Amino acid sequence: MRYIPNSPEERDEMLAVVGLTVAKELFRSIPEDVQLNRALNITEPLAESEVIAAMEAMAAKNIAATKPSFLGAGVYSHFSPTIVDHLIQRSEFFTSYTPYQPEISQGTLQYIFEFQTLICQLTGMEVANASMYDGSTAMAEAYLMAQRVTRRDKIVVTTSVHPEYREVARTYTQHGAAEIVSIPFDKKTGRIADLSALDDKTAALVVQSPNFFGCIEELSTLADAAHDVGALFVVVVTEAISLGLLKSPGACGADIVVGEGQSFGIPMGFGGPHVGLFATRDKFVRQMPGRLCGVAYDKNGNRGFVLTLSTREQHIRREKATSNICTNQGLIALAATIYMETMGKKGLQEVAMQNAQKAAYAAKQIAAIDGFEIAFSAPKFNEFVVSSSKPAEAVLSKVRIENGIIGGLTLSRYYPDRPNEFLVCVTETNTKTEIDNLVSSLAGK
Amino acid sequence: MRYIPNSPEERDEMLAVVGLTVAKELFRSIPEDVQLNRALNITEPLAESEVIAAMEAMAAKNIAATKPSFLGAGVYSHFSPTIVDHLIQRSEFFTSYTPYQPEISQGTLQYIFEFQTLICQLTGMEVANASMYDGSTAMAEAYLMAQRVTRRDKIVVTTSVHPEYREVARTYTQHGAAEIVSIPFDKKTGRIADLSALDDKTAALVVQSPNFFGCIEELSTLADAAHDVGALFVVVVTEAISLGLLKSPGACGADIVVGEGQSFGIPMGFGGPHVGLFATRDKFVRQMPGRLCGVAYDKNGNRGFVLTLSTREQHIRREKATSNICTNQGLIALAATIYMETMGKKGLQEVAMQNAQKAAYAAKQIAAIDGFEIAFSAPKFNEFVVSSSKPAEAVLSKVRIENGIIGGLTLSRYYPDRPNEFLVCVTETNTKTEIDNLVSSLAGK
Amino acid sequence: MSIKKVTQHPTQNEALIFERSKTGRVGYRLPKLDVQPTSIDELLPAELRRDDDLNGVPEVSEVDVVRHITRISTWNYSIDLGMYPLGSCTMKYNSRLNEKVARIGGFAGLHPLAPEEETQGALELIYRLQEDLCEITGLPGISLQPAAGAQGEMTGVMLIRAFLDQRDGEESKNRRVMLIPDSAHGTNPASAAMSGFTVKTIRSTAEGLTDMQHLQEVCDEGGVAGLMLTNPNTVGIFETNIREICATIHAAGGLVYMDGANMNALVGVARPGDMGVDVIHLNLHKTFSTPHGGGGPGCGPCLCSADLAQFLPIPKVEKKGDEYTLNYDYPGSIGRVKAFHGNFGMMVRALSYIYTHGFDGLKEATEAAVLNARYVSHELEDTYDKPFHGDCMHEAIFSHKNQSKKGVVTLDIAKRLIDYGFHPMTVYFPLVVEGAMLIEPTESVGRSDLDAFIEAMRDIDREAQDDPQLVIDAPHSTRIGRLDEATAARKPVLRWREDMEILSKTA
Amino acid sequence: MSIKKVTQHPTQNEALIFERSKTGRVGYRLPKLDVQPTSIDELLPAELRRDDDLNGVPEVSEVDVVRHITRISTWNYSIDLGMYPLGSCTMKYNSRLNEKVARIGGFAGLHPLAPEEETQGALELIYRLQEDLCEITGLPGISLQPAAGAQGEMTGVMLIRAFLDQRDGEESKNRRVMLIPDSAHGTNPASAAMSGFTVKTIRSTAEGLTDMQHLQEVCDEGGVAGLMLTNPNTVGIFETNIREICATIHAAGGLVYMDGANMNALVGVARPGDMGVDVIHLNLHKTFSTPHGGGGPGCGPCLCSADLAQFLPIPKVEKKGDEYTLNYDYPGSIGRVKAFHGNFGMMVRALSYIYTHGFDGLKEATEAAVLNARYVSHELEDTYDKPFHGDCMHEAIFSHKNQSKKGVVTLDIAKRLIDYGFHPMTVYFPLVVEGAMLIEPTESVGRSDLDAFIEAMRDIDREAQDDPQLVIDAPHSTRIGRLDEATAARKPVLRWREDMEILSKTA
Ligand SMILES: Cc1ncc(COP(=O)(O)O)c(C=O)c1O
Ligand SMILES: Cc1ncc(COP(=O)(O)O)c(C=O)c1O
Repeated sequence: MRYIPNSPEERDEMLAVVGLTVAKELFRSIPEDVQLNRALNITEPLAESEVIAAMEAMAAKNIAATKPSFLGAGVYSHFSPTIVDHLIQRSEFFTSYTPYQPEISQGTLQYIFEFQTLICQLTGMEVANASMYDGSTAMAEAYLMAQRVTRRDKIVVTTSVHPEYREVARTYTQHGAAEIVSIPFDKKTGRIADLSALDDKTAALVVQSPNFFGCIEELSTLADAAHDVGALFVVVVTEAISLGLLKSPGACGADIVVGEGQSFGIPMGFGGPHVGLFATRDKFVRQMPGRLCGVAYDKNGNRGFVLTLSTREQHIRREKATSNICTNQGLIALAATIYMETMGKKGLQEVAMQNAQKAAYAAKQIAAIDGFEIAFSAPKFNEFVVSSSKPAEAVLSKVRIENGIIGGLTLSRYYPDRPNEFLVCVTETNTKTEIDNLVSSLAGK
Repeated sequence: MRYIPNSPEERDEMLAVVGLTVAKELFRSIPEDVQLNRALNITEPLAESEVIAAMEAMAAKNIAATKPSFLGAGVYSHFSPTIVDHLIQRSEFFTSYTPYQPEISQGTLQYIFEFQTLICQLTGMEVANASMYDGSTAMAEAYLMAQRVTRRDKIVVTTSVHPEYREVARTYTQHGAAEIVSIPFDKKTGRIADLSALDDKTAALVVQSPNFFGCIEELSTLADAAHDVGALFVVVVTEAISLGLLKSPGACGADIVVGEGQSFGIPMGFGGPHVGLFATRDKFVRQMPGRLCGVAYDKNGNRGFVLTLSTREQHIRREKATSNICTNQGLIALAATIYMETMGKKGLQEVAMQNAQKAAYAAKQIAAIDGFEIAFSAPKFNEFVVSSSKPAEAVLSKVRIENGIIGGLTLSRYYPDRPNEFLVCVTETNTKTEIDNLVSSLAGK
Repeated sequence: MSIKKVTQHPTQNEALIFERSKTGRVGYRLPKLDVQPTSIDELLPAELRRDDDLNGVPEVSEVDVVRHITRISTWNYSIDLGMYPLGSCTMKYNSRLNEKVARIGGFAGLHPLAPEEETQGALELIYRLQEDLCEITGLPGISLQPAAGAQGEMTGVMLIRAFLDQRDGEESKNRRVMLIPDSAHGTNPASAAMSGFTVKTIRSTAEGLTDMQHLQEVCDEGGVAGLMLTNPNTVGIFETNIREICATIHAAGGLVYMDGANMNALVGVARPGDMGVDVIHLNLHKTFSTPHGGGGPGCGPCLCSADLAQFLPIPKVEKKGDEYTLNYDYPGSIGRVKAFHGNFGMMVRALSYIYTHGFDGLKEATEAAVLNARYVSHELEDTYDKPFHGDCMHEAIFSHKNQSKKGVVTLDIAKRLIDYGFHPMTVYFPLVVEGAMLIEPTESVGRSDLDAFIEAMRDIDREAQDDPQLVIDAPHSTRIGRLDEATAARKPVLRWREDMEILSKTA
Repeated sequence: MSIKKVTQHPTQNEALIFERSKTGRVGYRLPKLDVQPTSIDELLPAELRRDDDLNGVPEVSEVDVVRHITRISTWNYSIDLGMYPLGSCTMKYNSRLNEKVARIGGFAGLHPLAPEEETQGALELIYRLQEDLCEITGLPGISLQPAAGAQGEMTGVMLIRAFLDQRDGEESKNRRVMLIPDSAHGTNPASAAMSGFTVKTIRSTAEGLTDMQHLQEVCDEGGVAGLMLTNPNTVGIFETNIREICATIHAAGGLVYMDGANMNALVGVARPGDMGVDVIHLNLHKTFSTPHGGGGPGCGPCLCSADLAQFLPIPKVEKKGDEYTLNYDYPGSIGRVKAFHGNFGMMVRALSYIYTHGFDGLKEATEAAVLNARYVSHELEDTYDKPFHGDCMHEAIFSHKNQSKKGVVTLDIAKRLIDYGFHPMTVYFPLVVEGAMLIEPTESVGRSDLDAFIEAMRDIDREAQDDPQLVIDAPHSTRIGRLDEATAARKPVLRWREDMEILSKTA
């Protein structure tokens, strides 16, 4: 086996040193009757070229990856500068462990610290952690944290929050005390309409903005409503690029901001690995889940970084920990960090603006086609819902099969009561030509 | 410009420090009338994604790169382990200069030393340099070195040496004293037939093995013949993988071995960058061209490496140098080193054997087709010439256009008197299916 | 030789990116906007727009970023630099081939919500990996959704809960006790708690095994939902009584969860499914070599018996004829644990690992991993205190008992190893051994490196005896010394601010 | 803090791969042979086969190779780690984008002898680069075949020879003198010699410029085939009299070759073609940012006036209608200088560089490069002796005169810079300045790094005055000290042998 740096002879010598003769004897503490006494029924070992060929053959069946696409809904196609993937492939980063030995992990620790800072800056919050698995689990953890902070158990969440996020949060909370109350969105504006569910039992009001339909919520108003009943205001962001243009959740009064960082230069990769974002206020820091990196000094006064406040975590607190998370999404946080640093202030602003502009252009063009209109009136960022006079499934199939374009996501996948609608996402990677082609395909031209 | 780590403001400040106000003043030593007072007529700056798109569009027009191919003739399709390209992309290697400061270049120096050793081991020679531009220029330099060593000027070279190599050597020697005498190959065996051109004016006998037609020369006999007249015996190797199976030129009595190292894990890359190999006997080392790396010790007795014997080189010896070469093919030598080390003794043997076996199989199958035969009788490695009853150009065009296979190289490209022949190369990357498809295409099935 | 130190070495003093930022530097270029622009106010009312100009976000060039990240990278140790013997972490070679295939455009550029018929390759890959992992563990049910080991645990514990709820109905609420050995990893109790269980701790014996008598006693107390057992356990010893353990729990009406973090000792040699285990999680980022990435990402598949399979997270990836599909139709499912399909990129790497090894290679790796640990255990037993005398599997455990008399404790030994060019072992875990040093060489270390490690450990012992302060003050060769973690936690500084101290307190 | 040194640090002591080799380790796996095998003797008679079992070739695993190469990589300095101010070498940022596009399958996997109609993209790329380089230099003829600067020089000088031979017929043999300034790079005379010319040296003036009077005198001696001039010259100063110089040579019947190694000072600002130059080479691995790769590969395009174009190497890449073709039909050509099409991969990178910059970016880069050098020149002039007082272009030159009184020479200053985290400047070149230090920051360094460099240089001067031995003994921070190059050359050991001393003389 070419990955094992010992020859058969070396292994025999080592066996002799430990007083054995054959490898099987290494396992004598395993009762014979639970030892496997046959070969596993898996493929024969393949040569490197054969593995590549097998993988390429499978990849080639993913024809969606080759088509112009207007899919968003929590996973976005953005351009990632080449240096991102090159730098995360430095083995100093990708072949190292969680930085538990700070003296030889300052590279990792420093980027985590930068990541935490950047997430604070973009979300407008005071403290952010070193990453969660993804946006959905980050939201689930926000529910749990809100319960801990407020000692209340009612979570009010709008149905315009990403449906898969809500499913995950339901799974996480099903055995706890949480009571989840879903509140609807306004059919006209696409925004939250009715906050009557908020009361003095409410631990958190949870909204997504831009929401699943691409509509931007009036966060400041919602924050006030939550705070009025003593609840935390939790804002979910699935499209992190929007932070370059939209008023930050922190500036609007959010207490916890959770989200998905995939937009920051991470490949869509069939849904993962991505990176969950989690930010909050300083005063809640000891209730946060996940790892935190902080400044520390050595005895000569040199600045360095360490993982800190770990008394919140499972390896110290065990069943009383703020979360069970251990392995997180470190390397993806690095990729996101490099993305944010490379784009910088100007780049994050410009890319956000381009997304908004292109989506606005696309929406205008689509709205001008007979039989199509834009579903909600609230301002949008880079996604919007299109209502069609025909079933969305049929419309999108036609566009896909006849024109080779993935035109968006049928809302009925998650909202069976909305069969004629689909969600369109337009990013800086969609050229005008692609948009125009989508428009003419929808128009049946 | 995103590659320039100074903002316009910083540049203005720096200008002020040096007493200037605008950048144009930096160039006041350039007479106004030779300054360019217009924009260059080149493309507008492109975004990263646009550059990639433009390059991919051009690359896509290289449809030959997507087809099964039996082209060889000095450039070979071999599988390169993934670690080769990953490791050479460590910026410690690819963004460093020639190791003139050994204390901070030991990484580069050590791999050069390993490269030199590996080339010696494979060629059977005593000393090898740190690389030449490619096989063709290495051969040209061998002519010049043979003249220096023997103080004779006649170079006897067979026409079965790669025609482009011979063209390059002609260019290099055209203004010197060299007299180049071409000797023919035997039409039956494909090997050198007639050595009557050798005489006491001969500086070198130059042969390629396997030669351009894939035939393996009887090197030991040729070495004796060269040595009998006091000439050097120069062996050219264009298919370095053959060294894993064939008796080494050194063991056969070569005085200089030159060759191309592309087969050692280097992409074909439309012909370059590849890596020229140059090896010889210890006694000739001071007449060698190119850089040499050797062992040196610091004052504590620690072993290190330095560039050495540089009094041969242009930066010391100027017009009396053994060559004008300065920049060589360092990073490609690293890639070849990693390839050789990864394959190791066993791998170099096995891959050579697979090439020979697959070529033998293909040759047998093709010989069995009506109207085709194998042209020369000498033993072969992974290339052979096929004689067809029809013009090779037409045969190969048909196979290419109708069956999508690049079946080989028409010999008439270099040997206009051989219109019905083509050169077929089979490597470990050609599957049996590909070979069988070629055979049935040739058979017109 | 004493070193004439220079303080301004740029690579050793690379600042935070925020400290490098200069107004007006740029590191990006986007294509020009190619559509007719909408006026900004029409696009978005002013009150919804940011008005802080992204204050504080750095402005740097591409070159700045490359140098910044490259420089700080040199402050890290990594598997590619040498032995990384973190016990319980399985820091094995992360193959470059796996990295390459994970980046193939058809995988990396695929949207998870694209139509099933256009993502058949990705679903096929998931399916194939599922099949192989089921065969390897001997358990027929599987979900690849969990993002890491801890999430796999939570999923598995929830399966147990769902099974009990279905089996026992209302009665189930009387079974809320999850048994966990004192040696368990912290994620075990934390995951159990997230699934609504209370934890009871099972003692270990002097041999480092589950105390069967204590187990029986606790089972007799009733209410047992299950046991979470790591096997080989966290001291690196195989639980020889595994069948009896499972039988005891089953007899008590509970189920057995196996923490599969240590599967690198078993793959190809023994299967949890054959031992009586009901649920297990794997860490693809350990046993199946997907890179740890400085903390993640991972992938923590959850596997289970046929009885529990109906409760697995949805959607499940299944094969219908020649088609691969997402099946949401499992009404008993515990639900989704992660959006989309889990950490797919890790699955590509793991399957590439399995393809590269085949059965022979997997078994060879297991043997080599166990042999390496056994060798270390044997070679250091005269120097370091070995708390347990049973055969160690893939990791060797020692304590600082022989050195602590001189005031040298585990942490010091760990730090001194750094000077010798090694990453320290796992320290102070598991908690059952005082001053534990848990050494897992994995199969990716050759004898010569192992010997160098052993020699270093022996040298450190000698130093501890002769010159303890040298060890206590270690490391001596790093850019930065031991950091004051207590103060860091007391006055946490968790983000950069403009008024922060730069580089050193005194600077 | 004094460091407690440990001698066995694996990364610092990584041996030669041959010393790591162990019989039986393997690092590869090939697919199984899928054809019916031929018996070995039928395949190849025994006397043609190797019989040494590749003795000495290492046997190692993939992991061994990865660790080996990664460890030794850490002993290198690189552009990504910081300023690399090698004068004349233009160590600018090597963009990752360029690396990526050069690896696109349609380029990397393309055979150079594939049919023209199936390699149109590669030919188009070459053609586009040719067009852009012609526009940048103002010279209409071009060949991208030369593999590096020196080969571009040889090509250019041969063009001159071919032109003269054609123009003067038999008389040409009386023109065999190539004039080369004393400040020229060594490749210039070496290339001239390879083309059958004898070299006469032209003196420089005290201002660092070509001595016009001497030039005229030598021209008057007759037989002048041409002049090889670097501009800006190797002391970093633009030859203000360039038009007069060209006129003088032309009047003498010769041609002017410009060594374009220093084009980074001119791109977008001035064009050699507009100055009267007849031939030039470029170093794509300098001006156009293709990586130096620890010594190569490069690409050294040769450009020339319309009169000389007919002599360029064949084949030429041309456009006929919409097709790109290889034209061999230049009977006057000097011939091929390299097999196939030159270092194509470097051409892809260079075109990507040009596309990324556009005219504005190219000009900005030139300005930034010159400004950086001018800034260094200005900031260090009080500390270091500046031999010439004209405006420097892209590189600044100093000598050790102010330090050598204390016994500290250029080499010492260079070595001490290493301790400060910088790569040294070019030393002892050009030869016309005693103890020359040639500093070329390039545009890829920001002001903060430049200031750190300047501060380091000033510190070193202070050290030279106060504690010269400290500088003379430098570097103090590297794995290995100054190496004994004299002994290395006297008793050269140029390859590993089994009986070699391992790692240190005393080991
Ligand atoms: C024994 C054991 N169980 C569980 C885990 C948790 O796995 P993860 O970090 O992937 O969440 C670990 C990881 O360190 C472990 O060692
Ligand atoms: C002025 C000058 N001319 C020519 C050359 C030779 O170029 P190359 O190394 O590419 O052969 C160099 C390179 O160092 C140089 O600096």
